[in-house]
Amino acid sequence: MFPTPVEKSSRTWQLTYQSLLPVALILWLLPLIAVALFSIKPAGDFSAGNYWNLPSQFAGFENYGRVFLESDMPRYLLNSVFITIPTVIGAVALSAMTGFALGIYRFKLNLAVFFLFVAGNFVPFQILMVPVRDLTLQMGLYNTKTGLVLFHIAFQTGFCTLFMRNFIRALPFELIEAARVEGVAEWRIFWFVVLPLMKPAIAALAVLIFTFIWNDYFWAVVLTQGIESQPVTAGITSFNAQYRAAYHLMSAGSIVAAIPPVAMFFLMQKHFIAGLTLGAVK
Amino acid sequence: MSGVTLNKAIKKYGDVQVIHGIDLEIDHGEFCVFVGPSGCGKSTLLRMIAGLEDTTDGQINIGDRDVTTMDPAQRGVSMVFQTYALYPHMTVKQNMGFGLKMNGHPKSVIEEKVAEASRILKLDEYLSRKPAALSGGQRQRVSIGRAIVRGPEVFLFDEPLSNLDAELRVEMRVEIARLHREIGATMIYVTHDQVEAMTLADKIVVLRAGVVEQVGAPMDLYRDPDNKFVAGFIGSPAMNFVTATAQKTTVEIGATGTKLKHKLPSPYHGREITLGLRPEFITIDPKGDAFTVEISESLGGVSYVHLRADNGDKLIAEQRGDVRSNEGDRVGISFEPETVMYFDADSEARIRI
Amino acid sequence: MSGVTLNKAIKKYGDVQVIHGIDLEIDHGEFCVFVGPSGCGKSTLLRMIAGLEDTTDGQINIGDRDVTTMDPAQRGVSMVFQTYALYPHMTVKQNMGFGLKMNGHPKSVIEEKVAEASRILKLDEYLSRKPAALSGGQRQRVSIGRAIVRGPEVFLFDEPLSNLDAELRVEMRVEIARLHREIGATMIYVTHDQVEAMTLADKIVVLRAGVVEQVGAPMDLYRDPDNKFVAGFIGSPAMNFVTATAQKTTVEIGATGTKLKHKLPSPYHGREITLGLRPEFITIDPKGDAFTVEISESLGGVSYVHLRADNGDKLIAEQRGDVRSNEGDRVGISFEPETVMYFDADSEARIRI
Amino acid sequence: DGLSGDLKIFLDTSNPAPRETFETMIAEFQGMNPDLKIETTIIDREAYKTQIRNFLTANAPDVATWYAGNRMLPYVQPGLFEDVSDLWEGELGENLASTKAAMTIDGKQWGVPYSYYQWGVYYRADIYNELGLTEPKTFEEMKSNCQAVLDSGRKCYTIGTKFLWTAAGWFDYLNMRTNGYEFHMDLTAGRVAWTDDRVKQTFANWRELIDMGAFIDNHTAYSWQEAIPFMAKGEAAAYLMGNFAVDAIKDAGVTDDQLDFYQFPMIVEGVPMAEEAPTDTLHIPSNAKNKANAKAFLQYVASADVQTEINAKLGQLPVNNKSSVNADDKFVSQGFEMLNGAYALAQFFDRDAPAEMAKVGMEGFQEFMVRPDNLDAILTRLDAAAKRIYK
Amino acid sequence: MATQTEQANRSWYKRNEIALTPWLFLIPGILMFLFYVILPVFQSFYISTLDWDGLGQGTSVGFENYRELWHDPAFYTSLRNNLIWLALYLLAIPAGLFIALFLNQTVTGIRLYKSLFFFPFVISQVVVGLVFTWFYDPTFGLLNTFIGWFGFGPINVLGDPRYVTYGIIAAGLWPQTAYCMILYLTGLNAVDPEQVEAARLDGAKGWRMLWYVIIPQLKPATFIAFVVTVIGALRSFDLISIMTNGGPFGESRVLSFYMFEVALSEYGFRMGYGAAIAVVLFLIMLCFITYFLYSMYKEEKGH
Ligand SMILES: Nc1ncnc2c1ncn2[C@@H]1O[C@H](COP(=O)(O)OP(=O)(O)OP(=O)(O)O)[C@@H](O)[C@H]1O
Ligand SMILES: Nc1ncnc2c1ncn2[C@@H]1O[C@H](COP(=O)(O)OP(=O)(O)OP(=O)(O)O)[C@@H](O)[C@H]1O
Ligand SMILES: [Mg+2]
Ligand SMILES: [Mg+2]
Repeated sequence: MFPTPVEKSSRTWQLTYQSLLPVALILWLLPLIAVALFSIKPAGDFSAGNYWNLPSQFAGFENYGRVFLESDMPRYLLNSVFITIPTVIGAVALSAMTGFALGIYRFKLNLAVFFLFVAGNFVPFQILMVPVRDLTLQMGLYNTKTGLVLFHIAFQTGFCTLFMRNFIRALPFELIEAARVEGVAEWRIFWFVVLPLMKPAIAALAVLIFTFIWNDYFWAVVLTQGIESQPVTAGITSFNAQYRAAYHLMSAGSIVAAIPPVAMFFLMQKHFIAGLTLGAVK
Repeated sequence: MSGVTLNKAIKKYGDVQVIHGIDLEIDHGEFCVFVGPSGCGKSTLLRMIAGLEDTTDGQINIGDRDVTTMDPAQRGVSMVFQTYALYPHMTVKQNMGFGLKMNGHPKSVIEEKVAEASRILKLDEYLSRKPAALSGGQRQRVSIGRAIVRGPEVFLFDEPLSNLDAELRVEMRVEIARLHREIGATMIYVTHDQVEAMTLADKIVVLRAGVVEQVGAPMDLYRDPDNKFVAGFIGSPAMNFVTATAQKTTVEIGATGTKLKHKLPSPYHGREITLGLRPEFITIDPKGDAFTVEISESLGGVSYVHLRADNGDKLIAEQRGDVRSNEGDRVGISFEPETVMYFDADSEARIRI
Repeated sequence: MSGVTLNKAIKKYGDVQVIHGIDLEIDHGEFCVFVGPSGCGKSTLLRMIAGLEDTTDGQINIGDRDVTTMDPAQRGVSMVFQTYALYPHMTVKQNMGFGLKMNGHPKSVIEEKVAEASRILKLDEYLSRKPAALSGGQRQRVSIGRAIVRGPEVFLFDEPLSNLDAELRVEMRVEIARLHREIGATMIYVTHDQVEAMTLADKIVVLRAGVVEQVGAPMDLYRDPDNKFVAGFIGSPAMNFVTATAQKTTVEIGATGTKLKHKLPSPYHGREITLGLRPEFITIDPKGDAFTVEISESLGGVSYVHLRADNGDKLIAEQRGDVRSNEGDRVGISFEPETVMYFDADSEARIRI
Repeated sequence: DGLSGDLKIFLDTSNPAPRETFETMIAEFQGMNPDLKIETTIIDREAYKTQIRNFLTANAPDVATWYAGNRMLPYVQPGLFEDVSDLWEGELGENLASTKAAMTIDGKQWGVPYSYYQWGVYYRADIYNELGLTEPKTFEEMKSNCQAVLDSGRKCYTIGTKFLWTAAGWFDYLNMRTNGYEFHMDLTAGRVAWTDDRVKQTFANWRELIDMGAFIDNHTAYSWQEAIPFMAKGEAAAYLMGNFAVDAIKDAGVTDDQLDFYQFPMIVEGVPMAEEAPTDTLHIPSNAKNKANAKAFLQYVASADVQTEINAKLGQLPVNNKSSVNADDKFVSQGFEMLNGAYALAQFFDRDAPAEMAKVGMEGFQEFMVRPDNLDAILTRLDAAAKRIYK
Repeated sequence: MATQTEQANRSWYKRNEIALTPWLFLIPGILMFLFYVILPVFQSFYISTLDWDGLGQGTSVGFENYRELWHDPAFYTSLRNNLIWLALYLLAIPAGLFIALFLNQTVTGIRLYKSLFFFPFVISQVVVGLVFTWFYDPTFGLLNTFIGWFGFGPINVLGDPRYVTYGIIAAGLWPQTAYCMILYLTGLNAVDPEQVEAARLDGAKGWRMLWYVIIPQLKPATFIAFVVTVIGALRSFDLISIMTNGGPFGESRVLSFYMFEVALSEYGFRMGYGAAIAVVLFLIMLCFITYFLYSMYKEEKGH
């Protein structure tokens, strides 16, 4: 319960703690476990009112099969990929540059520009909704993945710049000075010295942005519609509308939609957490 | 010929002036050390020479080129940083060759120069390691190697050894001395370590608050400081300062009433002055009673005896061997009159006799 | 009466034993210093006394209470940490009063004790500042103040001065010595600084790898070390060790061929032993030629001359005054035979004569 | 020879049965025009309603589904729907005559209908039989039936008001039966104040049912589909719904014998019986790129055979009077009959009233169903909104 | 002479390299950001003075939208709910701290536990909303099944205007607590063990150790947790949209949802009115933005 390590406490408390952990976890994840359970139940269980008992039979293959084979979910998933990946690349690239400029150089407007990015990042994005939607319409990018990607890149640049700049700030400035003394051009300093050192930051930011964008719903609804460009978050709602009250399918669909960011988190956990805390904390 | 000449060099940060018009001449091949208290502008001055800080006013020449507004890269200087500033993602070899590569030198030339430098610094074994896999001393050697590779006319060091532990520091100090002998390039070295300054320098520049207090060979500064600041700064433990009064032909020490037969310039007659006396020149006289022993710190071969006179003046005397004074003892002191120095009590300037 | 007694104290981290059964008695009011190389277990031992680490086996008494399993807060000890460990969000006053507050002392008592401690440590001006607004020395004073306020029987210090710069270190060292005199409490002090150990300690405990090598008063350890480790560890610059061969009634120094009229115990006759000679006892003889001067470092009042014999043995000699030896000179050495010590070449134990 | 080029169709027929129907029909159209590149997008019905404005302006399809009546107005006025009056000239116009009024604004037609359907009360015949109840003809019978159902431990009506519009079905019927079709139309057109006593009478009637506990609990938490299981499980006996619900109800496990249908009973004697019959329509956006193809498609959908075929599958009624009604489907044939005998047809609250008013109004209905005591506040609010919206 | 030509030979870019480079690096980012974020903020201010349905030209109506807002009960409902959100969402901070303290141990498998506890944050709010909708379902939801065992319920959380906002906030607290937990776990890692030891010697234990020593050291983590929680609370949209669509009868609306509803939903397309709501939301947020920036500014100056 405390910064006193359990190892140093009494045996009984150690045992209590060890057994409390899984109980707490199950309680904490109960809603999720329920959904996972739903997703492997046959439809009959629901009409029979068997919501919370064990599945009468394992219907996981069937349910997930229908999600993948009979619905538009694969298409939405693909859209999500095509929205998320370019956004991650774009936002990271842009912010690596802005972060470099703001982290390394001293110039008059440095702090002002930096705060502009930070403030923009804090803005409740609803205020952007009407103009951005209009802008996207005028550019003919409404209901395109490109339109969504462009906006995401621009908006995420605020957060990413905050993150990158603080990271670069923490690099030893002597490295840049050493390179300058050696006659390395500024852009080469960026490319050969700073960028390689930013690898951890880039990894952290990439996973973080990946989850943010993957999970975005608001902008997906504002800037896209329909199967050709909507990501899976929006897709799941139409999927659900289609299978309203078919809890087993809705559950399976939700789980499918949730898996990529969850997988990303597990694979890149270290970077992910570094991203959350580093970006924000500094 | 690639000495370094500073001509009324001035540096301001905004409205704050940190370097107040420094004139300095460093000869080709000379080993010049900047010392001074923290914040006095040592690093700033070095970085101005390197071109990492703009020079607000005045002129800096390297050899016969005016480099005041030049890019760091074009000045023909290499710099070694306190924190080594090695590129962590490159191997030792790449670190050393990076500058050459970026300036478009052919591979074979780079190879050759890196090999040469690593031979000088005994780094051959480590060429393919990354900095993280090196010890502190090895890292510092690599960073020196990186400086050598470019074959600069002037080497700049900013407290290169202060991140090493005591033992390594001694070792690397000897290494740098050897390197200077071997390469013969001009070297400018910033430190706040007494020992480094005394042992490495051909010429020491003592800075205070952005002003040069004195320039000279180490032993010259020790023996013949221009003012109280330099006298107190060079030598360890620091010189003792006590009050004294100048008479026509004598100087009377306040603490003991002793009269020294020194004739100070007439303006001082009758005035209070500061008398400087190095701990190592004081002998404790158990028969005297002008001082109380406050504390006596014995380090084995040598003891430092802290003395306090009744007028409040304090002295430290260095005592050889294991004669130990006890706290509270009343003692006197003796010293050779010629080891004494006099300073103006206000301006702190040396009063030469 | 609140001395500290350790009785076969043992500490294991998992399977790794870091403290190997230490017996130690520290008297009431004594200033005891733990020294030893890094990682030898100084901090661990101190923290076991504080109660911050469990004692795996053995017993720790403070005064006549067995505190082995007590909570840190109940042992009547205060600790001063290397990093000060001040609470950054509290003012100086709150920092110092925190312990009392936690133990439910009334406000007035706290006020009074804090005032007393800040008077002793000259902190009155800073009472309402936060630690961030203090200099390193002031912070360390606050952390000592925090220790004082609780009026402990035993003070524990873990390298309290190692984060300060040289000048401040000297000042604070004197301050701590004064404090000990003033308060008279038992103090246990961990350091790896020679000078601190020698000047502060009533009793030095030399540790190596979790084992006590020798316990004694500073000058006793300096003059009469039990083994090569202690001899080399105490004294600065460190004792020189050269090879020598014991004969029936003499000892022949390998480097010079000099024979000393010392009669070592018979088992050593004809065997190689180690001879220890402190730098401060060596006089350089310009007429000799057994050694080459490798480098001579002059620090003003004293020079360290690095000598190398033809058989590879190295020596450092301390030279007073400004007689300077030049690199490459051939010189001899002289010393008083009674300043020499002998050690078993294998066990490193002292061979007393 | 057939058409060539592209044809982009947006549909809101996202429920499984309509979806399949349209997919089949479009496939047939494709078969007739092998060179035509048809691209069909089916959008969730609820989402479609919010998206139509976007795509009409931004990336308009060639054909889009929508609804007749006032519901077209926001797109007709800014010129987002193409005038298709030419389609209505000639025979097709005559065949579709019954809905011509609903498709006309400013004397022009803006789309073609493909289907309409009746609303009515679908009930569990087996439960009624068990309790010895018959289809009510009057409100009194309706209430006494309800009491019997309640006494048997069931709820009379299931409903899911999460998406609001289901409550509007109740309001429409109660209001039309209490105050008549004309009054209802005046109200939705903003010609009568919501604070009018006649409106209050409608709510008073509604309240009788609410106070009896006729509706299932917690209906605010459900969509219309989620309300079905209550009926399927026999926890509720009836459902006021459009005919499209039949499929879903059967899917939930109610057999054809268990399910029956009656017309919403009379409340005030002498008030002529008007019915809800929302018409689903197809339109050509004015920004469409292949209008010729689109018109051909509209013509195809409106044709008698196709109407027959798709409405048979949809379980709804064809608009083309040359089409035939699926006589095997008792709900369709009963409904057809009912609508033929109707005094007038209403589109539905959210199609008759302007969108903003519909939203505020339906929110009010939902609130009323939960907190009948708030009625005055609700009506005042609606009135204020109406004053702003109809200004 | 030699130096003269050397100077001249350097290109203009070369001479100004240090001054120019940052701007070259900044341009793409700044342009994108200005174009998509900064300008739209001001555009929104402008649009809020229009009567505009999103098509064609709007007509300027001055402050009419704001005047209407002043009299709009739905606006006050949203505003009230926003305040409730703000206040209750902050519970994620102590809750996160509590879980972090609970998990801040080194037993086997704790890393896996920590990641599993973090799970809810990685999942899309859309899914969270759905999951909680079922959790709250009055007929079969776990919540009602659970309280049914104690003879209560069923509670129609999402259908009852009294509970609906709290129900949604509870769903939102789930991922947000996970977020705060991670922040605190990292914060706890950075707690200076020597300070804890000093406090142990000072006799601080348990609750008092937490309050006087640990929590003050977690200040940076608390600050971030506060920032992200406030932003999260004011941006809340997904959950409401998924769980209740603002209902029942608009009782669970917040400003961000209401503006979406007014501007883009089926019955909306009043862009000016929507923008006016957004402006109000922005002004609320501005208080916090100012505070955040001020804190950051102090921090920057401190370096
Ligand atoms: N970027 C800057 N802006 C403003 N003042 C500065 C800046 N850099 C240094 N200074 C000031 O210039 C003075 C000289 O600093 P400098 O770093 O040269 O001192 P130093 O002698 O190297 O000290 P140290 O021994 O601590 O390294 C100091 O007072 C410092 O505060
Ligand atoms: N928590 C721990 N787990 C395992 N081993 C430890 C732990 N703490 C210390 N040690 C080991 O115990 C030994 C003694 O450590 P200790 O910190 O007491 O050394 P020290 O003498 O204080 O060194 P220093 O002078 O560097 O502070 C070291 O070898 C160290 O690696
Ligand atoms: Mg410096
Ligand atoms: Mg230690």
